[in-house]
Amino acid sequence: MADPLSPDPFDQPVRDGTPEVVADAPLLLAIDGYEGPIDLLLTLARDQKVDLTRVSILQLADQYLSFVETAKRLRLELAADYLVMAAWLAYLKSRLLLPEPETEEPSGEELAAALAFQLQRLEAMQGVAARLLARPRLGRDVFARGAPEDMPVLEKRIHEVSLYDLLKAYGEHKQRQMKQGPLTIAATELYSIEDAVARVEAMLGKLPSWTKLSSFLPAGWRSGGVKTRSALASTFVATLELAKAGRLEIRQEGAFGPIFLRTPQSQEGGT
Amino acid sequence: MPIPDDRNQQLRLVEAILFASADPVPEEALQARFGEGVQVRELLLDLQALYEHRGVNLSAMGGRWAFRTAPDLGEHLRSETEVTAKLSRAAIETLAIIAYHQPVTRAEIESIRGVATSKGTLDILMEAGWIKPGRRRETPGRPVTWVSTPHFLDHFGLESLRDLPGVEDLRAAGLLDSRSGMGPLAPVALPAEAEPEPAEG
Amino acid sequence: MPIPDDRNQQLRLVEAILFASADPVPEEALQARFGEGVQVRELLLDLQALYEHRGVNLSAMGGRWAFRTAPDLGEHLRSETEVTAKLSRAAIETLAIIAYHQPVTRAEIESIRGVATSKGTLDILMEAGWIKPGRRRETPGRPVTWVSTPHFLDHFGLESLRDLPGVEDLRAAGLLDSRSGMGPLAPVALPAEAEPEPAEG
Repeated sequence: MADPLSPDPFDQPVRDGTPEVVADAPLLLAIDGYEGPIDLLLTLARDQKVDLTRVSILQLADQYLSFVETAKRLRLELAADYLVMAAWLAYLKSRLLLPEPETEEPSGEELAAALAFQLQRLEAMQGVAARLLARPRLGRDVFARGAPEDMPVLEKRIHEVSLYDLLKAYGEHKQRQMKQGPLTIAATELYSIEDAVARVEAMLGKLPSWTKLSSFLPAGWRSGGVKTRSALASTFVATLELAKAGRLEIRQEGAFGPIFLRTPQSQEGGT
Repeated sequence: MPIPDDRNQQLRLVEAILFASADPVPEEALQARFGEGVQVRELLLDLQALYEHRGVNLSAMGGRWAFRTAPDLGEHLRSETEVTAKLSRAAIETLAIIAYHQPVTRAEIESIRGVATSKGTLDILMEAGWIKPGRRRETPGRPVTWVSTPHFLDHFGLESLRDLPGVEDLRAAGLLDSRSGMGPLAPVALPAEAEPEPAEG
Repeated sequence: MPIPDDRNQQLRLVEAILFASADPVPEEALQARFGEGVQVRELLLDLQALYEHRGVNLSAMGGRWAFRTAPDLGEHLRSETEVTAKLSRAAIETLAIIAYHQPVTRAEIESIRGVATSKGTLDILMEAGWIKPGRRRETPGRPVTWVSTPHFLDHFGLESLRDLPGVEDLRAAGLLDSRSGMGPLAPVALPAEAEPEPAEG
């Protein structure tokens, strides 16, 4: 699915040299501060300074897309989740702007309403979380009897064991068990090519523009080390497979340069 | 020991029992102790009224009763050296979601927050004694649900879950309904787990 | 925090401090806290008079003040005194294994844990009312199996055994650390950990 709404920056002549210096630390920090794309959307929605029930989803989509554009221009690594959300919002935007096709699918309005609900719900939860935490709390604002007189008068409690203790004991036991025994072949925590193919396939069609290969790495596999290298390698092999099948286009500007992917633009019929 | 007949003596005994205990005492345990002839609830309410304006109050939390210092004195009592462990934002939000939406599965929590639940969230809340696993959801995969504990009420000074701040408004606004936000199109990369079920408690 | 001027507030604060303190509070510590302008002794005596005929009394012991349940109620309070004891790690783990693997024989518990189970462990769990002997296994020797009791569910606030979180749930909740990327290779080279068997409590 091509995004008809904005020119694809990667279709334009390749800029040479280093166009921008990645020095915008505040924005980088700002990205770290969000607990996922929905949280970021909510923050943007608050900027509209209207009741969340009347927030403009269209405006919100624009704000989010420009946020992601900025991040991309600064060559900040954005988690795949953020890019998928961007693709989805671009799609939503087109659904809202273009006449509704006669399909069984939910209408653009319905999709927008669902997103608005999700934002309101998260806003509500963040609000009550703050109110909950502001209550007088035991051990901080309110205190129990400091010297309980050792008389469990009503309940015969012989042993102080909580459910947490019990479950933790079992968890630790399982853990030790998994580590023991030379014949226990534990599953490796390396990213498999099958997983990578499935992941990239799922994201195909949601990515209108050239997207960095490294953006496809799943969350939790991006913190460096062996895990990240295995995820990168498997994802690369997966893209080669998909490119061979004509389902993907790959582009690299030079040796050791970043690798970009996109859905083939000539593809007939949407996926 | 037989329970005294004299009402004042009964009041003194309830007072002593509650005073002696650090943990909240279930009302039914008191009732069992005093026997059917005694209106334990009335004794408790009398005692509560007696202590209403004092430095120590009698509070009920989820049907359990305990003396606690009056909330307005907190700032005088807090010792300077005490360090309250700071909860992460993820943990606080997750706690609120469990409290307001319970019973709720991890997948539902993730769908509300839009991110995967990281380690050190549920286990910390459980270690604090605020949440525990509830019934499994009878849907494919039979996911474990999470619910709040009596100690959660005690810690936050809530008489019952109905007293959660703003819970009625949220319910009226439909924000506690368990519909998934963007549904099947949800772009959030979450593992496809069992679809949320109606979670009315 | 400045000490309130209002005498009633001062009384409330003394009351709360004495209630919340783990040890009897020395009078001079209170005096230092309230400052010279406040007659702490008079506050204490007023409070003592207030509680004189109540279920809880304020007593002074060598210049230290503390609330204590009224001595005449002692016989009512001490009837079912039990001493709480910490359960050993071995006992908790054994209990967990019985809960998850029941019905399970002692030999099976030992094979799962990799260490011998001392007789005392099962006794303690049985005494606590959490486990009981189940059917005998129809294998040579007809060993007794162990199962959990309804009281076990009760104690841990579980509705049914099916509500115990599975291994995947434990992992997701952070109670079971997942291994690091190269994990599977490393531990094999290590000598099998000697399982410390703590003394039974």
